[in-house]
Amino acid sequence: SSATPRWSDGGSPKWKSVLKKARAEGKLVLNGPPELPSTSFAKDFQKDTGIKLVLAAGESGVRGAAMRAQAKANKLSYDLAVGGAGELADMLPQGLLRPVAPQLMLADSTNLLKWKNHAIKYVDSQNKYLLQTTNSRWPVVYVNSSKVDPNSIASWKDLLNPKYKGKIAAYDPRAFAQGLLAAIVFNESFGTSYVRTLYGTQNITYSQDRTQLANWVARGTYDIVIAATPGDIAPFVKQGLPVKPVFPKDGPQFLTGSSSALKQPQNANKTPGPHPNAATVFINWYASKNGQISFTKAMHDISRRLDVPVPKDVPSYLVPAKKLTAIDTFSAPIYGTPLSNTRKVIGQVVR
Amino acid sequence: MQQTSSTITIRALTKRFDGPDVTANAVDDISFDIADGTLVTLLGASGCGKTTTMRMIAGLETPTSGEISIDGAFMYADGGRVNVPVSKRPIGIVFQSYAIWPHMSVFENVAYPLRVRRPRMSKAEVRERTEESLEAVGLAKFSKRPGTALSGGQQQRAALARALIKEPKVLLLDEPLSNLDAKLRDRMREWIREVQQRSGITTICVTHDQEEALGISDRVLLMEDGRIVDSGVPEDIYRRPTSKSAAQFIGIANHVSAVVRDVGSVSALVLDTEHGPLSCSAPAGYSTGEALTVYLRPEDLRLGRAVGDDVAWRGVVRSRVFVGPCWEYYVTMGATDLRVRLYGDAETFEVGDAVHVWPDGSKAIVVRDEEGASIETLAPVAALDD
Amino acid sequence: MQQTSSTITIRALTKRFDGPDVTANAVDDISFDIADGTLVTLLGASGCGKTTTMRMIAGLETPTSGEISIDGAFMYADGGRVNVPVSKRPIGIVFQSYAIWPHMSVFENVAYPLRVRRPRMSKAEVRERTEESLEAVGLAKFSKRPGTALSGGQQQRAALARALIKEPKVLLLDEPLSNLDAKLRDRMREWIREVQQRSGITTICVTHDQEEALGISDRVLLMEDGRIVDSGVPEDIYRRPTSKSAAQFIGIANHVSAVVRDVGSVSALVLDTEHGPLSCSAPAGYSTGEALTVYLRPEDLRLGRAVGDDVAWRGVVRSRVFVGPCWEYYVTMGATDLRVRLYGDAETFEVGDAVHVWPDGSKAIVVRDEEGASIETLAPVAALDD
Amino acid sequence: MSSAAGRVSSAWHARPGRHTGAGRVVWGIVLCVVVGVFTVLPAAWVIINSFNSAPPGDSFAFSTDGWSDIFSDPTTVKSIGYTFLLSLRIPIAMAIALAMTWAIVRMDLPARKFIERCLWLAFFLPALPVTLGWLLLADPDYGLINKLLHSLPLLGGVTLSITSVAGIMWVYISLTTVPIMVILLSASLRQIDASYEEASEASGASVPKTMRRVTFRLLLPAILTALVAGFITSLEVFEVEQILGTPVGIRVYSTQIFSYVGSVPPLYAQALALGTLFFFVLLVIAVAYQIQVKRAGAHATMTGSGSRVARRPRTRAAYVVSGLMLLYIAIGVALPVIVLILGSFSKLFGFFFIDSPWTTAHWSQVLHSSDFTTAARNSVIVGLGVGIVGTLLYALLAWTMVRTRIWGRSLIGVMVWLPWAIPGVLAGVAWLVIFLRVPGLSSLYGTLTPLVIVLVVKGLPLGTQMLRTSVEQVSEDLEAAARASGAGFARTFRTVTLPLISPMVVSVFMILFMTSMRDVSSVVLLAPPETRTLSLLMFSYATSGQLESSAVIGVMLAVLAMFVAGFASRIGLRMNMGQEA
Ligand SMILES: Nc1ncnc2c1ncn2[C@@H]1O[C@H](COP(=O)(O)OP(=O)(O)OP(=O)(O)O)[C@@H](O)[C@H]1O
Ligand SMILES: Nc1ncnc2c1ncn2[C@@H]1O[C@H](COP(=O)(O)OP(=O)(O)OP(=O)(O)O)[C@@H](O)[C@H]1O
Ligand SMILES: [Mg+2]
Ligand SMILES: [Mg+2]
Repeated sequence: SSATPRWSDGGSPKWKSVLKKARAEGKLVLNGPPELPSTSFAKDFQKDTGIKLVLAAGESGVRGAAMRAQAKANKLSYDLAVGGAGELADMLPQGLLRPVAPQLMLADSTNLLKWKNHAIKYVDSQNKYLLQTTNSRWPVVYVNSSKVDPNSIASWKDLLNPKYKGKIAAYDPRAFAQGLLAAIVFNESFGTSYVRTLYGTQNITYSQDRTQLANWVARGTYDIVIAATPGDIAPFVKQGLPVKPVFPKDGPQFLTGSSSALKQPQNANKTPGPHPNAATVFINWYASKNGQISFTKAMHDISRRLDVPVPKDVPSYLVPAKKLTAIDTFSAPIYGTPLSNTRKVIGQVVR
Repeated sequence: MQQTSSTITIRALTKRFDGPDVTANAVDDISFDIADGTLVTLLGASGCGKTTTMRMIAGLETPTSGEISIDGAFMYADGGRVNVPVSKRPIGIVFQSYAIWPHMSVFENVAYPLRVRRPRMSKAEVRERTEESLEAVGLAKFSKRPGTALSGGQQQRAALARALIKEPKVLLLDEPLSNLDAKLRDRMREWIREVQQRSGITTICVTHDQEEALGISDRVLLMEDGRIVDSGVPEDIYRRPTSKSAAQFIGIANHVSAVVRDVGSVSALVLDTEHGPLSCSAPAGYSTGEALTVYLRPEDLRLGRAVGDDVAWRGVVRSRVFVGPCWEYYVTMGATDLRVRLYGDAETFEVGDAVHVWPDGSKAIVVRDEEGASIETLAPVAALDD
Repeated sequence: MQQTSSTITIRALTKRFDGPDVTANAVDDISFDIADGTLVTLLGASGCGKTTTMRMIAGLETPTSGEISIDGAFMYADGGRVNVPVSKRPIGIVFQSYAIWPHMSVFENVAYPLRVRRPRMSKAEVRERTEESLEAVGLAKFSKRPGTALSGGQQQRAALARALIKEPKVLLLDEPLSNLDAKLRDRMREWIREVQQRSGITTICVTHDQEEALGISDRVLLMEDGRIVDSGVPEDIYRRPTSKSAAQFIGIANHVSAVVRDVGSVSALVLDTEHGPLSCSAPAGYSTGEALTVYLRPEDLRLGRAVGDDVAWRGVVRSRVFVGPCWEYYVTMGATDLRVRLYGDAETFEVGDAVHVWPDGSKAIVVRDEEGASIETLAPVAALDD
Repeated sequence: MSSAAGRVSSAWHARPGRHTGAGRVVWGIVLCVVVGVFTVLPAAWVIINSFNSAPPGDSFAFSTDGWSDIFSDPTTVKSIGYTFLLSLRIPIAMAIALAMTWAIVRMDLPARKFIERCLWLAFFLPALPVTLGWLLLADPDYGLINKLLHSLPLLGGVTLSITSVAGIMWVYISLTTVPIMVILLSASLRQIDASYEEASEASGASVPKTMRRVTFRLLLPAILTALVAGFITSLEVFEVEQILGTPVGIRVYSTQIFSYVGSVPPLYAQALALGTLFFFVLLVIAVAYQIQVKRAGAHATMTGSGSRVARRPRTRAAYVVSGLMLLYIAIGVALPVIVLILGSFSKLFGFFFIDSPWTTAHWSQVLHSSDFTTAARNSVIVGLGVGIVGTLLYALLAWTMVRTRIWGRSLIGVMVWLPWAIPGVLAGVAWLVIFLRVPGLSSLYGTLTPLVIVLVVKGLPLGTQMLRTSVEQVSEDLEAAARASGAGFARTFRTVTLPLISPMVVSVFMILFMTSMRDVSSVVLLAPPETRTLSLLMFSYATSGQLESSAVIGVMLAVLAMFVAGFASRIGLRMNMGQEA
């Protein structure tokens, strides 16, 4: 409530009035990934805006279900959500999201030059609902290097080698999460027969527990894991355990927005959550340099903003290589036919 | 209610339990009144329905039918449409199973009725009265023990103290002294009497101890198989039971079949009994040749050395038992035994001695042989109030 | 073991409970022997340690110290190093709280000891013997009822049947007849006696009923405050108690202070009592001027109309109670009351009558005033076997 | 003396109007409706929506896809098989629990208190880190125990595999099933007058025979309740299977439901169809239970005449038994506790052999985080609130079922189980929809009330049934004596009934306290979004890969619970001085 903080220098009068109203609202409820509460993310936001950020962390699936049900009953208690792009498949078509893009109003946030490829990226095809602020190369496959030489997997086809039968674990592709994304990518890039062979004949063990997957590969319970989360692998690598990503040369690289997609739910009657002005402020802060520094630090991710440095502990292999063909898993088309095709195959082979 | 002076009025009270092997009503259509401030004893064989009657009066058992009123107000009537809850009935009760609370100390057990009383009683007064009570039952030195870390008799006394402490309008005592020794029993009996008379409590007491029943009560109700078969002041019941079972229950161990030989004047009878002749007094109305039974108390027979005498009955001492104030002899008289008690300085006999038995005709109780008649003639409502 | 003929040998048995307000040992260093096949009664005031003693013999309570052996084999000794489990002790027990199992029928309750017996008993035999037992205690018609759907006295009889059915070597009866009426009590007593003698069972019985204690037992042990203060055959105990408390407990309600006026021949004393003169017999060794207490039973006093007579004591009838075979009078003699029982045809008196009291000097019990001495002289081991 | 001890007597609680025909029916219907709203409603929602292809909240679209899908899915059938196979742990645990309970209550065991405390502690331990701990100890490849076994000369060939049916059973048995059964059964056994057993032994029955024919028969209502409760929860849980069973292909029925719900969009129809199957299994069990309980009969085992809970003297057997139990505790409780504590101090949970594995960083991070104190406070508030309110309500309901003769008591007896008829995940969603949609209830949404209501309802089955068996054990005369002393219903209930059943009251309270503190999904769904509890924190740490911090909170939770347990049992003891300290 003192002087206007530096990050929002040069805000319009409209911004100022929004900020004022937002401060009157006092707080903001964000449905975010479970990592955030134990970081300084909320504190950073409050320092910059004077608004309290309530992080409603917990089982993200359950939170999501709660958020959807509340919205349908016009009893939304969340203002914003940050995470994956699953809403593309349900809340967006159901009209339960409100556009984020029009609410970006600070010069700094909207300055396209500050963003990678000189574009602010939205996941949805209308370019306004799901704001994606980070981008990284996704190592779909990690191996335990004391069991498997990372270099021995030069081709994606190597995963089909019968010697890995029973030695692969994967994030459950039946759940709507990174496991399914990986399957979609496989299906799109290498065709249905690849997916059928990999998931149908390699005796893969599935889990929906991220920690468990990381643990498995670190211990060598399984030699190979598919669709683990880099953030979960990092601590093991840091302690010197032999976990290595593999990037076979014969396919595209996979890009991901991790958990950076920001979206604003709204009630079925089109009213927003309880703190709409604070939400606007957060959207702008999130897209600002300060916001991105804070977020990428908290999530060990790589921002799409060019003026935000890559956090020190982020492994270099996550930085997308410049000139490789890539499939962006954070794009609307993926959630259309590719999704339903893959599900069908997965539904047939994974039991 | 016909009698407003009576505290407890029972009408046609019946209780039937459900369950296997239940063939009769536990309490069967009983009616009686108890006058204000009196102590009435329920006497009767084990399982005759005493406890059930008391529990119905207390409201702990729901009657199958009948009416109960206390002090002119219905407690139970109309098949349950009137049914005053236990806590609202003006009663105190000692359970046959003492129902001492194991989670409270002896003191707390006894103080409880005072503590729940409305209007509140001051702490100091509760303490004082409880201590007084504990003193009276001889438990003062155990007051801090858990209620169940007491001997049987001590628990019974605690239960008694608890029932008496609030000086209720009606006191129900179910064998309150059964586990106490003679000395304590005397003391407790006196205490009950004292509290009862001081506060004019109407009391119903169940006991198996005849001496107690006779010594303590204003009236005695004799029950049998769920019914009331006799009632009266103690001495009457003892001296003039009106039925065979009453006679037997009241401790008259000897019965002798007889035929009237001669009807004398002033209702004196001369009988031929199975053991020998007997002259006795009896109500008028007997005629020569009639068959009857003579009841004789053990203490109304005397023994003598068998020497020729045609009036005395002859027998042989089969066994004898020392029971304190007297010796009890079992004298074999042909097929049956007679039981004889000799008090005081009477000569003693040895097993095997041939003896004469001298019945005291004036104390003999004569009952006609169509047994049960005397029960029938009992009025359905036995008004007991003075 | 010194005496091999005795079934039960108790040595220096002591039990102390823990807990608040415990100031003394519940059982305090008692020792006794009980001969094979005899029935011994434990008599004593409420809370004196009878139940505790029985429970220790049964193995249900662990002694604080002491030894117990049955039939020459240690049941408990060496501070617990020898401690035969309850189920291995050859006992049957009736609990003061009957402990009838609520989940079994009356039949199952009684049949239980036979059913758990090894070697197995045939079903038919179990049935037959159980039915016999139920018949004996008068519960045959309730055999299918749940064990607790019985009246108090019926439960007590079931407990008795259960304890007796396996005809154990040692039978422990804790007030087995307290809730039964006189008639049933007689019948049960006879039955116990019969089974006991038929199978030579050694029995310890606790009772508060003096008449029962005297009538049924071969020996009586008198307990007080956890100790055994007297023992002997019933008549001895009754007629010649050896201590003040024994005298009081045995129902001798009257005690009179006196001074020896004259020592006659053949241990006859002439006393000056607080109420008047008294001649009585007493053990030798008293000297003139000695202070002592005279105990007099109510039935050893007689009453007469007060007419000038210097030997008789004078008093006034304060109250009287009818107790069946006799009237009990409370006669005020200055500061204290005397209790007098008049049996038989004695003249009756009314409250307020001035009376003479005639003590029967030959029955008076004389105890020296340094009280407790007589307890000290009791041998620590009171050998009771015949 | 205790003639009327345990007299099977008719109701004396004859309040006017309540006892008579009409009153009984009216009160019965009122109570049935109240209980029904909170038990039948969610169950009905589940059944109806198993035929709904639209997501919850949308308008109903009839379809049988859910049902046909689950039956065409072979894994479902297999998972049902595994579920029932794993539920065999319940009778096994019951046998162990009965033996332990008897020894704890009836023997003068050395270290008996310690053993009891450890069982409580086991129940308070968080499942996730402990299960991972077991993995460290007994994984067939890298488990420490196996390494040890392999290094021993004679046992070289033996491998203990925790990732097996037996391993999963062991974790459940040692962690929850046995402790909870001992906690409940010992409360019940403490209310059985020792004289019944004494009478049996004096009749010549050996101790085991006495247990079988008397003790356990009198304990039967409690045993039945614990069995049924154990069985139903065994169908519902899956955390341990998830961790230990996944690598070896052991999937249970509730994992299946979980993954249906976890899909996007969630496959509710399929999940609910499975849930409905579960519901019918439970309904059959509940009805069978009700019939059995009726047949077993209610026995007042705590009478008004010198109920003593006598302990057997301390013989050599006591030391042996105590030794065995301490061994069990060392393996089943101490080992996991040690792993948990080590885990909280390690840089990487479960990797104790890396260079410099130890750190206190997680402790300082957790304890200094601003969330921690708020979360601890919230947890305690929710735990105490639900614990106290719930226990009281269950006790009242239990009392009503036992002591009054209102209409529909059997119906209530069955309905009371229903909150467990729906697997947790589904129940949460059902409640969410109910609280968002049902007029009247919806105004409560956004406060803590729905959470409290749901947690109280969740505890209803176990709490009510166990307290019911407890009330049955108390002889009516003990309450009657209070009524006859002039105490009204409330006073009698407070000063006599509750203290007499205080061991069970304390047990039920603690179980409720702990399950409420532990709850995650109801908090997420029903509490305001800013509500933080320790479990939620623990869960967040765990799902974001910070197992060490989650272990820190696990330790704190257990410490907190032990503290509350100590406090609760002290209060219980103060209420009931007859109970030994
Ligand atoms: N659990 C206990 N804790 C403390 N003291 C006890 C306990 N049980 C009994 N006592 C005390 O021990 C003494 C002896 O008790 P016991 O039950 O043996 O008496 P008793 O002779 O059988 O009496 P009664 O005739 O009243 O049954 C009593 O004073 C009693 O108060
Ligand atoms: N719950 C019950 N179910 C069936 N019958 C019962 C039940 N309770 C008592 N009875 C029966 O009712 C009758 C009366 O029982 P009650 O307890 O009133 O007897 P009582 O006169 O008190 O006997 P006691 O002197 O032995 O205590 C008995 O025959 C008894 O068997
Ligand atoms: Mg009775
Ligand atoms: Mg006793």
